[in-house]
Amino acid sequence: MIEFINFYLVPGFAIGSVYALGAVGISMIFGILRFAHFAHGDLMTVGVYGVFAATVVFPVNPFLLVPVGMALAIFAALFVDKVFYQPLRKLPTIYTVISSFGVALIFRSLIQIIGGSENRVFGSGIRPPLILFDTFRLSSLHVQAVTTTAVIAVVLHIFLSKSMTGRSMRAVADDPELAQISGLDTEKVVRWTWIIGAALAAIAGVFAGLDTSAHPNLGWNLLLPMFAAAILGGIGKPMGAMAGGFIIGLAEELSSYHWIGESALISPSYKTAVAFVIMIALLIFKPQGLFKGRLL
Amino acid sequence: MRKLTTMIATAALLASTALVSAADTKVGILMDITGPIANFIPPIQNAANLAVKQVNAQGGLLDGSAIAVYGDTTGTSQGAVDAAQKLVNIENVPFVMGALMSGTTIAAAEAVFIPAGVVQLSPTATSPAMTDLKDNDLVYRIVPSDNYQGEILAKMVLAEGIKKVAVTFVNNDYGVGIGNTFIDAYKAAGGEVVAQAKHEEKKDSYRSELASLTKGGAEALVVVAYAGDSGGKIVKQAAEGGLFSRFIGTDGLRDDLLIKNVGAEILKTSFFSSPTSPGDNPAQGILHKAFNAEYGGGADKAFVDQTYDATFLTMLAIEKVGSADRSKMAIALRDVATAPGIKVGPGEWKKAKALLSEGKDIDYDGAGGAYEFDANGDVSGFIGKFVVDGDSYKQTEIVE
Amino acid sequence: MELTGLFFYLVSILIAGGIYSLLCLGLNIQWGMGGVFNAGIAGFFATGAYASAILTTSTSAKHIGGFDLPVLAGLLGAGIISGCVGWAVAKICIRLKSDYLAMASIGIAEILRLVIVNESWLTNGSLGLSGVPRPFAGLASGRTADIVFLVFIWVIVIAVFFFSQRLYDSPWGRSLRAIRDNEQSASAAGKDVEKFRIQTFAIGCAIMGIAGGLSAHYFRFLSPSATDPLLVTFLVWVMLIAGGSGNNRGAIVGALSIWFLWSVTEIFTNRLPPEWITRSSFVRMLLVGLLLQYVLQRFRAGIIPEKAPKLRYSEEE
Amino acid sequence: MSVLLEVKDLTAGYGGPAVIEGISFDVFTNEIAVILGPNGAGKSTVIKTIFSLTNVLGGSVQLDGKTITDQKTSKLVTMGVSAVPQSHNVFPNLTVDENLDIGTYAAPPVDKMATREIILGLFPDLRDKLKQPSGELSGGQRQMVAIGRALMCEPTLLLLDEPTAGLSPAYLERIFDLLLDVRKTGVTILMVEQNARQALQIADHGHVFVNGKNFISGTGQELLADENVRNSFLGGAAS
Repeated sequence: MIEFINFYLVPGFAIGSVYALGAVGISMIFGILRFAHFAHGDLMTVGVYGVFAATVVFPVNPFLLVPVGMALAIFAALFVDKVFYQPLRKLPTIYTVISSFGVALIFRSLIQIIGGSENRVFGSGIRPPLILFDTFRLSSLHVQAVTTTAVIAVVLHIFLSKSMTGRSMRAVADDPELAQISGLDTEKVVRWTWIIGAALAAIAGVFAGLDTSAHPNLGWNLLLPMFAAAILGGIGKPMGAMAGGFIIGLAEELSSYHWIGESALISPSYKTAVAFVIMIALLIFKPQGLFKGRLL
Repeated sequence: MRKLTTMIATAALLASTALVSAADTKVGILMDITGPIANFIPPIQNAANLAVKQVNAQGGLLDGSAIAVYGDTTGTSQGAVDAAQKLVNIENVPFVMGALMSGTTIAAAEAVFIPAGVVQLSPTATSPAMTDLKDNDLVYRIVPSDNYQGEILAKMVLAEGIKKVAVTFVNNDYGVGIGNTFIDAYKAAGGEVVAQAKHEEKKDSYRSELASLTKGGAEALVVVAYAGDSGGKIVKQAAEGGLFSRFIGTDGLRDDLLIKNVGAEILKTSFFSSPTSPGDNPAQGILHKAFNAEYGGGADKAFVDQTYDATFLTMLAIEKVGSADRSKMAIALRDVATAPGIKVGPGEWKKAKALLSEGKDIDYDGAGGAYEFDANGDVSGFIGKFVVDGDSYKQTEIVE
Repeated sequence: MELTGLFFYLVSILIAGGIYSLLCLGLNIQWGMGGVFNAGIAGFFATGAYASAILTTSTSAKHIGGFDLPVLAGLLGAGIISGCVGWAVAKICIRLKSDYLAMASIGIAEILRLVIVNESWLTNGSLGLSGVPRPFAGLASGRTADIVFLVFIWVIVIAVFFFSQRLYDSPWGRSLRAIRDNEQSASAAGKDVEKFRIQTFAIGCAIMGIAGGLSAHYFRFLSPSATDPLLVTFLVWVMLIAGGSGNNRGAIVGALSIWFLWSVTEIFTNRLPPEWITRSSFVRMLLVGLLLQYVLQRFRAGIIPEKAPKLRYSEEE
Repeated sequence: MSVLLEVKDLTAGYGGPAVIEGISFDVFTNEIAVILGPNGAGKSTVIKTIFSLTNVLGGSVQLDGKTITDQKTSKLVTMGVSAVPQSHNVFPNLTVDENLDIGTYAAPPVDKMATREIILGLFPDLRDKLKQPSGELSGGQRQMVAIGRALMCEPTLLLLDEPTAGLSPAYLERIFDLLLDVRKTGVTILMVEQNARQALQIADHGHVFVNGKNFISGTGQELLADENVRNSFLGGAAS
């Protein structure tokens, strides 16, 4: 049981919080701009490298420099939206999807040209775990990741349900045509979508980078499970995406627990497949996602 | 746009003619620069560049300079074939150093280099499948096949008195090759593998794999993976979780990055196997000193030695032939790499060039070994045992 | 740069271009004719590659098969197996709306990749299959063998092209386009929309499988690193969009021109000054990314747009 | 009576051929005007064109003497024009209260709470559903939410596209009664309707279009009495 909590449940929540923060952006972009944003993982990487560049200039705790990464990611997102995505907005979504794939290549190659492609570690040495009641071994980073994600979830929820911008965003995600007819400022909504999506992606990227190491493929490698999380939560439902992220994270980790007998239920090599099987099953049986997202 | 394209094209071609004068010789270097192993590439590329730089500083290649021409496989067979075609047909290189991954190396060899009759020397491809290629004596490598390191590692572990281990290996040609050989050899020699798990690259958490590996009370964890990817994460997460205290790794894990990542303290009792050179080989020290002087560190990264040596050997072979004649490269490579002959080592281009011009036979013994090719173009090599010493590694023993 | 070198480079571009042309033709049946959004191209490509390789290699102790069949039988098997996988996938997923279908197909491609990497009894896992034969290997040796293979590939491409043309103009193709352009009215007109879409998906996947098989025979060696799954999917989409979706000629032209651009960029980035040598590959990726944006913004209708008038429906009332 | 909206020689479409050609009519201040016609006559297109949702190919629309043909939809909302589309007219995942709130964003009313009270007074059914997602409401209630949302910005002109489509006869009557109440608050209403007879009974003016062209215009009573209109659109003789 202790083993289950320490090595399956808690890591599941930790990786889940990375997926959750990344999936929020994917879900909102999918809901509001109506395309699968393939550059979202690389947007995470952009944020991580922003933080990394800042730590070189100001050698303080990387957590204090996360705003730098967020700012860089937001700038990058708004820039590519303006230059690459906006001209394609009236065309079928496949154009924007392909364009975002190209943007992913652009982000990654720029990071590699400027930052080099080596692994970079934020801090040396292992972080001794927090030991509670002599049994629970928690990595302090995981605790930080999960609590930060929880706080963000609450703030995001308040923003989306109470503020004018938040409500407008949900309205556009619900029905873009009606939002236009209602005279909502869709461009402003689009802007905020990018700002929130990119900022959260940067935070997610930093957690992933701190947990292991930062490298140019960091975000790209996380992209597919984040998509699965966004779909699971229902398109255009940021809170659903959060839940979806945790579900995918937990499913990946828990699927290899020895539920029956001695050996892993599903070989850990198939972790990623578990996420997709869940996603596909959900798409077939409950296409709006768990939280009634919009049907495209 | 058309105008622009034409202009760029013309400018590029002009630039190329400006760079390569008639006397210069292109050296083909095929690497998996972008793609899945991009994060390992920079020091490896530096190693190749260092060799070219030293050659040019010490008299150049043939009658001019050596020019490194890179092909990027993008880490895929398809990209490897495309890049190889360009090296062979557009750049017209006489000899190709590379590629790094076994998959890309074999695909490029099968589809391009063997049909075109170009010699290929891989510094790192360890797949046993390369031994059996019908390659017309064109495909070489300077690392021992996976089978070899796996067997030696098994001996090493038993010699330490470790009778029960858990094994995890990365699910690619490198990990599976060494991992499976190790398990077979270890069991055959009386060791007990209490748990084993193949793992996927690029994941962020390996804690669940680790939890299952702890079952059975292994004395140590054998990790066949790269420090820059899953290997480093596994050691770190195992140490953080207090699951294992002793780690045994291969050359992929024996990387300064690992020490930087988890700290030397954790690795006190750990040891690593890595291809090395026989006896007290000063060549490695010389190379590492030159490398660190040039690039400010990183000489200890995986495959730096082998890549430098392969690039150096490539140029020695070209120098030996005396022209860019592709058909003579294979024999020349065997000549300059294998005994007998006057010994030359890393950085000794001037000496080698002088000897070759006098028609003397030379024998390059590199930082990573002596490189005596067998009939298949493989080397047997030596495997060294390394332990952590400060923020670097120290070789304590050599197993043949 | 000598002329024979240039010639053989051209041959290699046309071989790879031919493989991509097949993928594009397959995708064109799915998307251009049927409006089915398949984002798992790589999965079906890999399935076909492994099917053909396993069927045609000689027996091995390390994995299943080694059936030592002739290459044509291998390719046929690749088409059938990929087609069947496609059919099964379509049977489950075809009801999904376009973007969800895309996501599901990405997921399925990823699952197929994991199966290939992990099930070593079937595929020899990450160590790969070596000794995959080329067709008509006895006819020529060395580099000239590539010319034989080039002809072989293009015979298949042209055959598939005529097949697609026939399909496009057949009653089946017309119904398909009607469904693509307006699903509701087509289903109101009594077409079994779902059945049509499943058929399209399966036929497209079969063609992609043949393309995969051809690539295995070209490389002569097949390992999970044969292609980057997302990259190949993405490239094929770019090719089809650039060439003009809905048009078979456009699919081929798009495949050849985009592959050509993709390949030659490296020749230019290799001419960068020496300080850039370690970064030239990334400069190339950057260039490819930017070039793509240019194609999307300037050639959005495709180099050769669909000629047949679309079966328009009034958007009003 | 002064003219609020003047449509002159309006030709428009969706990028392809023109759907309406040379349409002209006037809407007077504080009246209910209804647009009638057979399927495919371009009725909805007229409404959409006034609201700048189509491509205008010729002619003009003037609101209070100002040309609005080239204004953006969002600008029109601030100029006092509100619209309710035929279907998908509420944000299903937003609560009723949030839906009403959305109506105020583009053109904030002077006193939001007071306007909300007036609207809830008009549609008392909505009062105890305020916290419910509007996607869970019945068709008639959704229509009320939609009209309520459109009224939240205190428009002078309300455009309705078939507000009674798909509603039960009982609800249809209620909606029409509500529209009369809405007019009492000083709003001018222009609507498209299929239920021609009932619509003409409450309408001040009716405009009939056929094949995208003007066919006949007149007061509600005139049209109800017109033989041509009766035969074509009202299902024969008046009962």
